[in-house]
Amino acid sequence: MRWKTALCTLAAMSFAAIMSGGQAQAAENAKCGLSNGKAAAGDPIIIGGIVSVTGPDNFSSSGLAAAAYFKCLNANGGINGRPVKYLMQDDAWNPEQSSQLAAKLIRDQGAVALVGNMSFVDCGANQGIYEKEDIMVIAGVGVPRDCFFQKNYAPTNAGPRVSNTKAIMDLAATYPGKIKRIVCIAPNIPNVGEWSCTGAVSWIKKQGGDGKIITFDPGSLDATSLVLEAMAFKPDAVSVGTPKGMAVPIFAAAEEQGLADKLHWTGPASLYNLDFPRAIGKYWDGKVTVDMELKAADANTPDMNNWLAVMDQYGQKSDPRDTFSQAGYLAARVTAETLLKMDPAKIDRKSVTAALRSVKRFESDILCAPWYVGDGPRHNANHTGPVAQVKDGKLLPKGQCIDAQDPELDDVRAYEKTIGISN
Amino acid sequence: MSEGLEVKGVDLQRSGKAVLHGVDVTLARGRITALLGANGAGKSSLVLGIAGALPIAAGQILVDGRPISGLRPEAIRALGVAAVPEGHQVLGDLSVEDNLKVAGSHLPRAEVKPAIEVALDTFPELRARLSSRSGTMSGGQQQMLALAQAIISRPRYLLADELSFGLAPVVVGRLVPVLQKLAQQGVGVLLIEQFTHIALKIADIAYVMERGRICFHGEPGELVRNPDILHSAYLA
Amino acid sequence: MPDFTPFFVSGLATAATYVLSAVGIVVLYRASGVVNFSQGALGALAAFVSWSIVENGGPAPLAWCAGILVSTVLAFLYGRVLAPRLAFSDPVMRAVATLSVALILLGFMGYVWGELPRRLRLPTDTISFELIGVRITATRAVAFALAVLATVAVMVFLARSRLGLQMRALANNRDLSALLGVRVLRADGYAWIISGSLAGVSGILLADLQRLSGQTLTFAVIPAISAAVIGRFSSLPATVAGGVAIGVCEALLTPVPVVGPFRTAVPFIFAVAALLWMQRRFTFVYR
Amino acid sequence: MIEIDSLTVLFGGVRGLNALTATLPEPVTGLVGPNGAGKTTLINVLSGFVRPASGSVRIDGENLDGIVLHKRAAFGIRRTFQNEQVVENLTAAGNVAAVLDNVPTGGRPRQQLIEAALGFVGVASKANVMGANLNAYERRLVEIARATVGRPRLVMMDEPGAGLSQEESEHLRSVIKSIHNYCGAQVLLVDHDVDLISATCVATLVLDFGSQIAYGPTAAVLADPKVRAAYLGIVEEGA
Amino acid sequence: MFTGERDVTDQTLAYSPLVDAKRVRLKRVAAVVVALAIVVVLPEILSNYWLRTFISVTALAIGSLSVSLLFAQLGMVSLAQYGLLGVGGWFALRISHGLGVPFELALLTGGVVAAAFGLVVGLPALRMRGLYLAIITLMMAGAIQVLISAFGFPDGGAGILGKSTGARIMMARPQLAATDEAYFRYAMVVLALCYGVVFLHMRGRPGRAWAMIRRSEVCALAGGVHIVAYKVWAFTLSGFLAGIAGGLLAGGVGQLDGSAFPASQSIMLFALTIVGGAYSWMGPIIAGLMLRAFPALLNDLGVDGNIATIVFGAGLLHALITAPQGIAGQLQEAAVALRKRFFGSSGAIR
Repeated sequence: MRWKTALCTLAAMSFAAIMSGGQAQAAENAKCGLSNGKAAAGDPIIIGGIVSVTGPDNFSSSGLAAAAYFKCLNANGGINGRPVKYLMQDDAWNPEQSSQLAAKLIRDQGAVALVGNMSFVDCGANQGIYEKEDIMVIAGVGVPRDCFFQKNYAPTNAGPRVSNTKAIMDLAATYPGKIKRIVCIAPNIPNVGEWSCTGAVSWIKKQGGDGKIITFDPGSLDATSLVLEAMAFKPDAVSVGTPKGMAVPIFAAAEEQGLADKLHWTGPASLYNLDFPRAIGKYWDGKVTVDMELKAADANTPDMNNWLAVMDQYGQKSDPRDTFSQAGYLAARVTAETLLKMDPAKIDRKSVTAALRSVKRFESDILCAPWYVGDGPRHNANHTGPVAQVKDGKLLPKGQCIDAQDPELDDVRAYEKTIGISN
Repeated sequence: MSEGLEVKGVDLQRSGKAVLHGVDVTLARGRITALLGANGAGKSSLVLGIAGALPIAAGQILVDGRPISGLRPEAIRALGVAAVPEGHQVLGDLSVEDNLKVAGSHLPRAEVKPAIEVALDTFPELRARLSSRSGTMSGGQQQMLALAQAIISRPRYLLADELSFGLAPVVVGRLVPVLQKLAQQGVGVLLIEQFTHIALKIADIAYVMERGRICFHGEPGELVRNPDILHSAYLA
Repeated sequence: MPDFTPFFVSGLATAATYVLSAVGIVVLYRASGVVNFSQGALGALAAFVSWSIVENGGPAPLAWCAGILVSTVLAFLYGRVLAPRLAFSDPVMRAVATLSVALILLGFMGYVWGELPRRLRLPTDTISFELIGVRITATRAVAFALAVLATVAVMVFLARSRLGLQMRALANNRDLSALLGVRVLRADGYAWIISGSLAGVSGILLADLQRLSGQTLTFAVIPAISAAVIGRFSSLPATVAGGVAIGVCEALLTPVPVVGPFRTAVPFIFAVAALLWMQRRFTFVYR
Repeated sequence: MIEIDSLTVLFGGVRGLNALTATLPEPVTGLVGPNGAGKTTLINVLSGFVRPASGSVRIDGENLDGIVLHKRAAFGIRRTFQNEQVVENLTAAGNVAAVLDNVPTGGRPRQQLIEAALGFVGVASKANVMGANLNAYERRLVEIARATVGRPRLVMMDEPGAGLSQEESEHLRSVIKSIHNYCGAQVLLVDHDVDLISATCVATLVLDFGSQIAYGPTAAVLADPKVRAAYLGIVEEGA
Repeated sequence: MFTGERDVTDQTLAYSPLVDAKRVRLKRVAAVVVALAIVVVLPEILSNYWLRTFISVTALAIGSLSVSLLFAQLGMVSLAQYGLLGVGGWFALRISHGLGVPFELALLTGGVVAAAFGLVVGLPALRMRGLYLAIITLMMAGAIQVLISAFGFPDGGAGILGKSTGARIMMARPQLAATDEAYFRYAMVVLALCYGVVFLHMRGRPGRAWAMIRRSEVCALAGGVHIVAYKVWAFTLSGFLAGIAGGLLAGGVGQLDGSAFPASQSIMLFALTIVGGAYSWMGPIIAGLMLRAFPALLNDLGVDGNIATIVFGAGLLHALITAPQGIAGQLQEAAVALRKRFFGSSGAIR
C-alpha cells in the first residue's frame, strides 16, 4: 500500500514539476523565412545540431530555439520550398558521444551545416571532423576557448570570457573609481575556467587595479569556502563565472555571509536564465548584475518579439526563453536567410559552407552590433552587449551596450575592419 | 502427530558435495540422544541442517509432527529447537548480558528477564562477568554462555555439537550435568561428543554415523559392551 | 598566512551532512552487510520531492516529511524486495547493485526535474548569527545539531533497544545470530529504514546548503563513504570523527596556495590512509 | 630428519603448541591426537604460515627460520591441506605445473616430471581434466602429486584419509607408503584414521594440549593406554 | 612397483579421453577466420556513427579486459581501472602533443605510465581483498580524477604541461589509420594483441601462479608462489591494459575530457565486466558493447538520455540478480542447449 501511495505521490509531483516549466506569452504571428504560410514539401535539407541535454547541466536551449525556428520556417515555405530537417542530438557532456554524433550527422545523415550547437565538449571533440569535412557550424552558444578559435565554428553568443569582461566593465562604469580589485570565479574545466576569467582580469589590471582568478572543482560541495577564499582577496567586485546551476550555491554562501552589501556581485551570461533570480532568492534583489550577450527578452523590438512568437508557436512551453535561446534563434535565422539566397537545387555542404562564410553583415535588434561569419581563422563576432540587473525576481536590462575591451580580441577587431564592420 | 524431532531420509550437500545420505534420526523429549562418529562423518552438518542453517536436499525434518524444511533458522529456533554449534561460538563483540538478551529475541519482551535469570542460576559463573565482552572469556566460559543462550530460548530440543571441544575435563564435568538436568525437565537433547565415554555414560539412545550415513542405532550399553562397532566407525 | 578560522567554521556544516549520510551507511552495513552507494541519490530524491511540494504551495514541514518518507520507503523496499535476492552474492556485488539503484534514481530525477538552477529553501536560512567572524545561518547550526543528534540517537538505539541489540548481533555474526533466533530480515528492514531516513534528512539539508541537483547530491555519497571507511563501517564515533575531519580539512585547504586545487582529494586520501592503517597487519586469506 | 626444539605457539594467549620438543627421523611419521591438540598448528609452523612464539625447527640440519615463506616449497617443504586446495580452473597437469614453476626440476624436462608425478599418484589419465571436474578423491591425489613433484624433502599431509571409500583408502595407503621411495621425501601424516596411521607410519608422535604425550613405533604408541584415553576419549578400566 | 600401482588406479578411476586435438585446431582456425572477417568486413558495413561508437567499444573492451584479468585470474576487485584509463589517455595525449612522437610510442607510454599507477593501486591488494580492496581502489580512482581535473587534460600547448592558447590540437592518429575505418581496424588489432598478451599470461607461469593465489593464498604459498610479485605484476599488467585503452580512446576522439573519468565510471566498468562475464573471453567484449554501444543505440533511437540511464541501471540490477556468470555465461549455456537440441543429448559436435 505504502508503495502505491508513494508512486502516486511521485507521479503527481512529476507532473506538477513538468507543468510548472515556463509561462506562456501572447504574441503576434511568428515570421520565418518566406513567411508565406505554405508548408514546405520538397526534398529536405539536413541540418544538424549538437547540444548537451543530460549531464551536469541541461545545456540545450539554443538547439531548442533553432528547432522551433526551423519548424516555423518549414511551415512558411521552407528554403524556397524545401523543408529543413533539423536533427538535434544530445552529447551528454561526453566528448566520445559528441564525436560519434558529429560523424553521424555529417557523414551518415549528410548534414549541410550544424546550427544551434550548445555544448561544453563539442568544440574540442569535433574540431577535427569539422575541418576535415569543411562543414560550417553556426553555433548558438560556445563556451570553451576552442569554440572561438576555429575556422569552421561561428557562435552567435559572445563566450564567457567576453561576457565576464563586460560584466566587470559595466560595474566599473556604474561605480566609477570604486572597482579596483576583482575576483573571477570559474570551474576548473579545461579551456573554460582560467581562460574565461583572463579577459576581465587583464582589463582591470590595465585600469590600474588588480584581479584574481579562482578556479574550483565542480565536484566540490563547499561553496562557503570558495566565497571565503574570494573574500580573502578583499575584492570590490566578484564575477561568478560558472554555469547557472553551480552559481546558486555560491550566491547562497555569499548571502549567508551577508556579502551583498559589502561588495558588488556580477556574472557572465551563463547566469542569464529566468529561473536564476528565483533560485538565488529575494535577498539578491537589485544586488546582482548579469551580462547578457544579447538584448533583453522584453525589449519589445520586432525581431525580439518574433523570437518569442516563434518559441510560443513552434517551441515547447518548457523551452527556456533565455539568452541562449536567443542565440539559437539567431543562428537558425542567419542560416535560413543565407540558404534562401541560394539556388535550392544547388544546396550541398560545400556551397553552404561557402555561402555562410560570405555572411559579412547580419543584423537583428536582438544584437547590439551587426554579426558576421567571414572567412577568418576564428570567429568571435559578438563582443558587444548589454547587462541586466536582478530585480523583483526578474532580470532587467540596465541600458547601454558595452563592447568588451579584451586584448585577445585584437585580431577579431582587425578582421572586422577589413570587412567594414567596425571602424 | 507424535511428539519428537524426526529426521527422515535427509540428504544434505555442502558446497556441492553430498555430506549426508538418507539420514534418519529421532529425538525424544526428555531423553539424551548421543550421535557419535569420526571427524567429517557429517554430524555437524546434520545439526546445521536441522537448525535451518544449511538447506537440505532431500528428506524431511519434523518437529512435533510439523515439517520445518525451508524455514529460516530464527523461525526454527522459535519453534523450540536450539542448536549450540561446534567450537563455543558466541557473539564475541557483545557483552555477556547482550549475548543473553539476543538469545531471547523471539520471546515476548516481559519474559526475557526471567529467562535470563533461570540461565544465570544454572551458570552462576556468568553472573560476575555480565558486562565483560564475551570474546575475552575463556573457552569454557564461552561454552557455558552458549549453553545459557540455549536455555534462555526455552528449547524443546537442544542440539549440542561437541560441547567439550578443546575444553579442559573440569569444564566438561561442569557442563554435562546441565544437559542431564535439561533432559529431566523434558528437553530432547542431541549430544555430539568426541569423548565417547561421556556421551555413552549419560545417553539414553546412541547413533553412530560413518561417512554421512547412520551405521548404528541402539542402546548405548550395546556400544560399551561391543566397542568394535565404535572402533570401526572411528578407525575405519 | 591566511586566516583559517572562517574556513574551519564553514567546513563544520558540510561535515555535518557527511556525518548524517555516513551514519546511515554504517548502520546499514553493520546490520545487513550492504554498502549503499545510493545513499546520496535517495537524499536527492527526498530533496526534489520536498522542493516540488513547496513549489506547488504545500506546507514546508509536510514537504520535508514527504521527502524523507519517500527516501525511507524506497530504501525499505529495496532492502526488502531486491537486496535479499543478492544475499548470497559477494559484498562487492551487493554494493554495485546499489549503484544501479543510484543510476535509476539519477535518470528518474533528470527526467522529471532536470538540471536547473534550484535551491531548496528552509525557514532557518533567514536566521543567522556570527561566530568568530563568520556568519552562520541557523540551517548550518541545525545541520550540525541534527548530525550530533542523529549519531547520538542511533548510538543509544543500538546500545539500549532490543532491535538495536539485534542489529549489533547481526553485525557481529550473521549466521550465529540467526541460529540464536534473531529475525534477520526484520532487523535488515529496520536498518534500511534508518539509513533511508538519514539519507533523506541529509539530502534535504545539502539541497539547502549547496544546491538542488541530482548529480551533485548523488555523488555526495563519496565523502560519506570515506567517513564510513574511517569508521571501518562499524564504529559510529570514528565515523563522525572521519566525517568532521574530511569536511573541515577540505575547507581548511581552500586558501592554501599550491594544494588548494587538489583539496577535493581529501576524502579519498583520508579513506585510503584509514584503510591502510586498519589493514597494516599481514594476515592470510583462507578460503 | 625433523628436529623440533621447544616449539611454542600462542594464539592470543591460548597455547597451540606448548614447548614441543621432538626428533622425527623415520621416513613416514604419524602425527595423532585429539582435536585441538596442535597437529595442524605444527604443520602450519613448518609451512611458515604460523610464526612460533619461541623455539625452532630444523629439517635436514637446516634451521627453518632462515627460509622465507615462498622459498620453503623450493627448499623442499610441501604439504596437502585438510580442506583440499586443488585449483579448479587449472587442469590436473596445470596444478602440478603451477608448483613445478617454483621448485627445482633437477634438470629433467618439465613435462616428464609432471607426467611422472600424476602417474605416481595414479591420475595420469586425468592430466587434462580441469580441477573443477575432478572428484574429491582425485583432487586429493592431485594435491599429493603437487607435493611430490620436484625434489621435496618433507611431505606433510593433513587428514588425507577423511571420508574415503574402502578401495580409495587402500590406494591412498600404498601411495603414502611409496612416497619416500619415489622421491626421497620424509612424510609427516596427520589423520584421525588410526588404521591408516598404523598401516603406513613407521613411527608416531602423539600430541595433546600442544605437548608430546608419546612417541615411538606406531603399534607400541597406539597400544599405550594413555594415548587411547586421550585420543579415543575412552577411559579404560583402572586407568 | 609403481607401474603396478598405476595399473590398479587406472582401472579403478573412470577413464576420461584427452581433449580431441583435431577439434581444438579446427576451432582455433575457425576463430581466426571469424576474427579476420570481422576486422575486414565490419568497418565497411558500419555507418560513421557506429564506426566511431565501435572504436570506443574496442577501447572499452580492453579496459574491461584489464578488470577481468584481475577479477577472473586473481579474484581481486579493482574499482580504479577507469581512472587508469584516464591516466593512460592523459599521458598518451601529453607525449603526442609535447614530443610529437608516433602514435604507437604515445600509446605505449600511456600504457607504461598507467601500469606504474596500476602498481601503486595494487599495493593495498597485498594486504586486503574483497570489499575493502574494492573501496580503497575506488578511493584511488577518485583521487586520480581529482589529479586529472586539477591538472587539466592536455590540449596541445607547448611544452609538457603546456596549455594551448589557440585552438585545441587533436592527437595524431597512426599514419596507417587516419580514417575512422582504418582506425577501427587498428583498434581491433590492438585489442587482439591485448587478448594475446593476457592469454599468454594465462597459459604460462603467471597464469598458474595467479590461479593458485585465487584458490587461496595458503595454497599458493605451499606451492612456493611468490605472492607479492605475482599480485603486483597482475596489477601492473592490468594497469598497462587500461592505459592502452585510454590511449586508444584518445586517438579515437582526438582528445579527452577531464570530466570523463569520474570514479563512478570505474564502478560501471567493473559492474559491466561482471555482467558481461568476467570468466569468459567474450565477457570484456560484451562489456565494451554494453558500455558504449548500448547507450549509443538508445541515443540513436532518440531515447531521452535520462531514460537511457534508468534503463541502464535497471538492466545492470537485473543482470546482477539473475546472471551471476554474466551474459557470456548465459550465452554459453544457451549454445550448449541449442547444440543438445540439434546434435542430440551429448551436446558435442564431432
